[in-house]
Amino acid sequence: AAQLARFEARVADEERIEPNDFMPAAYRRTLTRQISQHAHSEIIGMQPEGNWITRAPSLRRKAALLAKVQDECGHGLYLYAAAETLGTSREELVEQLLSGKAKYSSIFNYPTLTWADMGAIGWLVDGAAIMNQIPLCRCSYGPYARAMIRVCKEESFHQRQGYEIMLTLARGTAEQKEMAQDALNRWWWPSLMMFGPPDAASSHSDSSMRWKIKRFSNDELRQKFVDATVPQAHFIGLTLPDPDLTFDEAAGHWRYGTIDWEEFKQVIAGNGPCNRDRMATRRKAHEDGAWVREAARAFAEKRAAAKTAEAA
Amino acid sequence: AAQLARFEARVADEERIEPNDFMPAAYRRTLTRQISQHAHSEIIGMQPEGNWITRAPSLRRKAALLAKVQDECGHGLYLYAAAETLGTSREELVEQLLSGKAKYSSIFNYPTLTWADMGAIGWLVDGAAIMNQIPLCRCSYGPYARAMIRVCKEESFHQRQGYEIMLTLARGTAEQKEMAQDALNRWWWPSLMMFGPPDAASSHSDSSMRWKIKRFSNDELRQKFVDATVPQAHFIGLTLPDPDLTFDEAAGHWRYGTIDWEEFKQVIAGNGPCNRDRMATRRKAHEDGAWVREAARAFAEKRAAAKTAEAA
Amino acid sequence: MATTSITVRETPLVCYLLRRADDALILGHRLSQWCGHAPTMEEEMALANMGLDLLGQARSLYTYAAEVEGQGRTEDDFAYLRGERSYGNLLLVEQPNGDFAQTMARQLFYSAFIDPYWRALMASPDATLSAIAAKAEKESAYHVRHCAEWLIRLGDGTAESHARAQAAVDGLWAFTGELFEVDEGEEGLIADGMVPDPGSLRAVWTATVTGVLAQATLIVPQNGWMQKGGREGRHSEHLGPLLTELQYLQRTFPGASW
Amino acid sequence: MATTSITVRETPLVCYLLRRADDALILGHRLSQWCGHAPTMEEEMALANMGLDLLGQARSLYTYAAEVEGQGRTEDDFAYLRGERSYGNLLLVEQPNGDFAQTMARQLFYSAFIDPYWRALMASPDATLSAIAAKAEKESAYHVRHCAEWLIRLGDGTAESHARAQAAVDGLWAFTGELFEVDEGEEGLIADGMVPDPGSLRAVWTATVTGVLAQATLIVPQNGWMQKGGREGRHSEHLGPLLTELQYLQRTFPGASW
Repeated sequence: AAQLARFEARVADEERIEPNDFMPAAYRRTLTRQISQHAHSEIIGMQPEGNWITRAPSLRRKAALLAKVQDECGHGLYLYAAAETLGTSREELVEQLLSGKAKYSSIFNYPTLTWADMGAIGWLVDGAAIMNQIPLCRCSYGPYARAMIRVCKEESFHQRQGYEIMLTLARGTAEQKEMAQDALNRWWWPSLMMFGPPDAASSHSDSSMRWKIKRFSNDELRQKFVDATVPQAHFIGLTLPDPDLTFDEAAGHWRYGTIDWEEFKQVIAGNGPCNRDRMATRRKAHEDGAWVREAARAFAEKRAAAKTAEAA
Repeated sequence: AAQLARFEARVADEERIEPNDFMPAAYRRTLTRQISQHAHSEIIGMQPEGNWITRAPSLRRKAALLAKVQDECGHGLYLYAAAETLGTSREELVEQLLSGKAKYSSIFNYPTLTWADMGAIGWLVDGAAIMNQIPLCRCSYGPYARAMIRVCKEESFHQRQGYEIMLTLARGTAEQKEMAQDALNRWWWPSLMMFGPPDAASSHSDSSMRWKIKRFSNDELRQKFVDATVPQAHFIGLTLPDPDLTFDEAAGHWRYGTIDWEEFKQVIAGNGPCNRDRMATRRKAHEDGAWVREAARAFAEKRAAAKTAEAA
Repeated sequence: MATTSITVRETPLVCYLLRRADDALILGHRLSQWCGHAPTMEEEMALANMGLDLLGQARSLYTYAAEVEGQGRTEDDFAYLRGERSYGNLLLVEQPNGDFAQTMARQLFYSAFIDPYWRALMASPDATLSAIAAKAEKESAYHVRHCAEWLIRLGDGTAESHARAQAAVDGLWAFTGELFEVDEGEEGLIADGMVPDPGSLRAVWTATVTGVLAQATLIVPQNGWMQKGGREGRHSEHLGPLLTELQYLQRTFPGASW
Repeated sequence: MATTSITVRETPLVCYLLRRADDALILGHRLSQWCGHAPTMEEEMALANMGLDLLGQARSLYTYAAEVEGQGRTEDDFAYLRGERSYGNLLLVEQPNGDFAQTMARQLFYSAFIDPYWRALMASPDATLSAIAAKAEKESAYHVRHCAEWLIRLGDGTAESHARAQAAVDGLWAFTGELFEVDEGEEGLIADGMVPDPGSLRAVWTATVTGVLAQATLIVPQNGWMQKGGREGRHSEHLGPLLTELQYLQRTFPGASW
């Protein structure tokens, strides 16, 4: 009880909790779930963009896209490492993903249909991710906070890159502009859903707030995102697919229309356009690689045994 | 001995030998080898053209190409059936192909690099095949002769279709014409090799001639092919890739340059550009289909057992 | 020149024809991908046959669409010069071939719908449509039979084939709802008596499919969630690469004749 | 407009640059196809790294080729607007990824050649070439190490990995002879001291490769027959589909900026 009180006090004082410090079981559980979900999202998130690497329209874009997807894998690596400091191994976490027990961000269950989707994902999806993640750079759990600082830096580079793709298309031929508008139309609402259910319906938030894992409510973050993004769209001459969107002069906020939470629920439930394909692809990669991982293990054991024999 | 004499007499009289008739073991062996090689060639020959079905440049060409490749499979089926009448099962023959024991026409070890190759294969490869096969329509072995009649009819349709593709390209844009010329350059010499080694170096021919399996020598057939094809090339404005090609007015023949028999030998020996790929593709299709064939067998047995039980 | 694509002059009938044509083309293309890879030589022939039937149907429908559109287009313009977002085929038909069980299940689901559909379309007052339907119906009747026989064999074959067949049915089930969807334009054509209402064929489809699955000892999936989007050009990630291959030559040599 | 392709103004140096660039682009593209499918996350990173190195090398070489050609072309014109018969890459680099062993063997065979080659090219009197080589050499040295380590692990790992590694080595061996081939144009450049003679690197290559294979407990293939044709644009059937995917957008929207 004294430990718990000290923990709560440290968190309240904005001190960082480190792996060997005492922490309540629920804190550990919440963080493990959140960090690993985040890691899974990075790994599954490689697929929609990976879909366009071989078809990228210029060498510069191809290299940038490959580098970006590689960064996502890197984020997955840091995040699994951060989650491991809480006592669950990467293997176990990956197993939870593959078995369907663990979730990943539902945005990655939408397909990438045109090149413009590479722009829209960078701009909107990475943009929304950053909104969510910037406060996490001050998360009470040290390893997560530090991973987030690095991730955010890279994500914001990706976000600018994505916006620049959209800008190029919007200023390109009529067909390119149409492609950009179409991508915005398809990705806008799912991006807003990335912040999670409306505050009224959200669970977990109370203790996450107290523990300084979360610092803003879903709706607060969503509003920040909308306020930041709408002018960017207007700047490049694109229209948001929301007839109810209006600027609230008094509050200084863009007010958006009703989000289709039924769609969100269905995607979470596994009925998004790509849920099946994403999991199938991930599982296949894992299974196809099994013999390689096994070979590496066998080789390492052989060498270790040889070393021991030599030493004896 | 009396049987043998009667057999030889029947063959000399241009009578057809049928499956239940007496035939010398060597005759059976030679025919089984030749017919099954021919069947294997049809099956492997599906691959080079199959390579362009999904990329055919118009719906009409796509349908015609798919139908053509399907015809080749059909030829394979007739020919395996003809070979089976000599006492070797299709399974066994296919096994000989997959194990590498049996050969197939080495022309199919060249790659199809552009759409024009669909024209060149139809025109030259099917053209050469027809030259080889027309005399086989009078082969002493009945089932083979009858299969050949049907095959030749379809092949000659394919040959005209191929020539028409070349004609269209040759009369098309500069790039299309270049594509046609390039295909002719690559397929011309391998087509001449399809008739087999020069007579001086050819084996098997003596008894095959006497038994009316073969009626013309390799060089005779090759000359017929050259004489028929050169004017066709000239007609559509293409050049044969043979600086030594000249018309021998006295003999009425087109005299061609020296064939690179070393290349032929290497392709036969497994060193052609595509030997490995062709066999790997064939084997993979066979292995991938194993569970389907097994299911069909299991199902048939179940149903047969059910029928027997019902009858009892 | 900024594009090699065409812009279609859309009317309800043109859109309708293109969608049905796209279904046939994409499914025919998928079947043609089997060429050289089928499990038996007999099946090699059968898959090519079905593919050729579908290509033929696509060509008739595109040709008629060109006539109705009246812009001097050809079948190839529609097939080769529209991008992924303009293709209106069902999500079902663009799904990858997968293993043989998946190809057979996909084909059965489609054919069990389109066969009675063509039969109903034969009554159209539009003579061209009616003629196309009459020809297609003979073909699709064979497709239903052929795929049903295989699905029964696979379902009631070995343990492996049963598992594969069930996985195929489960995986494709969510794409069957779209068979019965119509948009406003097509509703108009239905109201005018030009074309049948797909919704009216649901019972027949269900009877055919559940009958086959029962004989195949396979379970009818219970998950009722259905995917859609194909008709509006919101496809899966499987269509883009298919069109890339299909269209490459026409895109590379714009305006050439082949 | 009859084509979206370009016609290159060929000189020995332009041809030389394009071939080396094509090698890097095609191999880089192959590596990029692994993205999302690698056997471990660490290897996911490594494969992407190597792919990016190669793409970068390709871009430098194409850019220099454009400068030398002097027709106002860009790197993308060369990559996206030449057909299969104009691509001069080695057959080795266009071979499919296959399993991980095949990718590693292909990469080792290439890197064990190109690493000493870049080193030798650093001595070129052409400052641009020399600078490109200096940068590339650092990268290829890592590729050799990385692939060697993996091939040793796989060869000396489990029975399955050993068999796969040996099959990979056997299957790709026939494509290694082309590494040392040169044509007349390149012979001229060699004679002028502009570029190194690939033939002079055969001993180094053999030493590297046989050393790795020995540590990997793998057998050096004895079949001496070597495939060639890539440098003259006579490719395997694997390159066409790769380019189809690579070039689709540029072919579909000629002249657009991305």
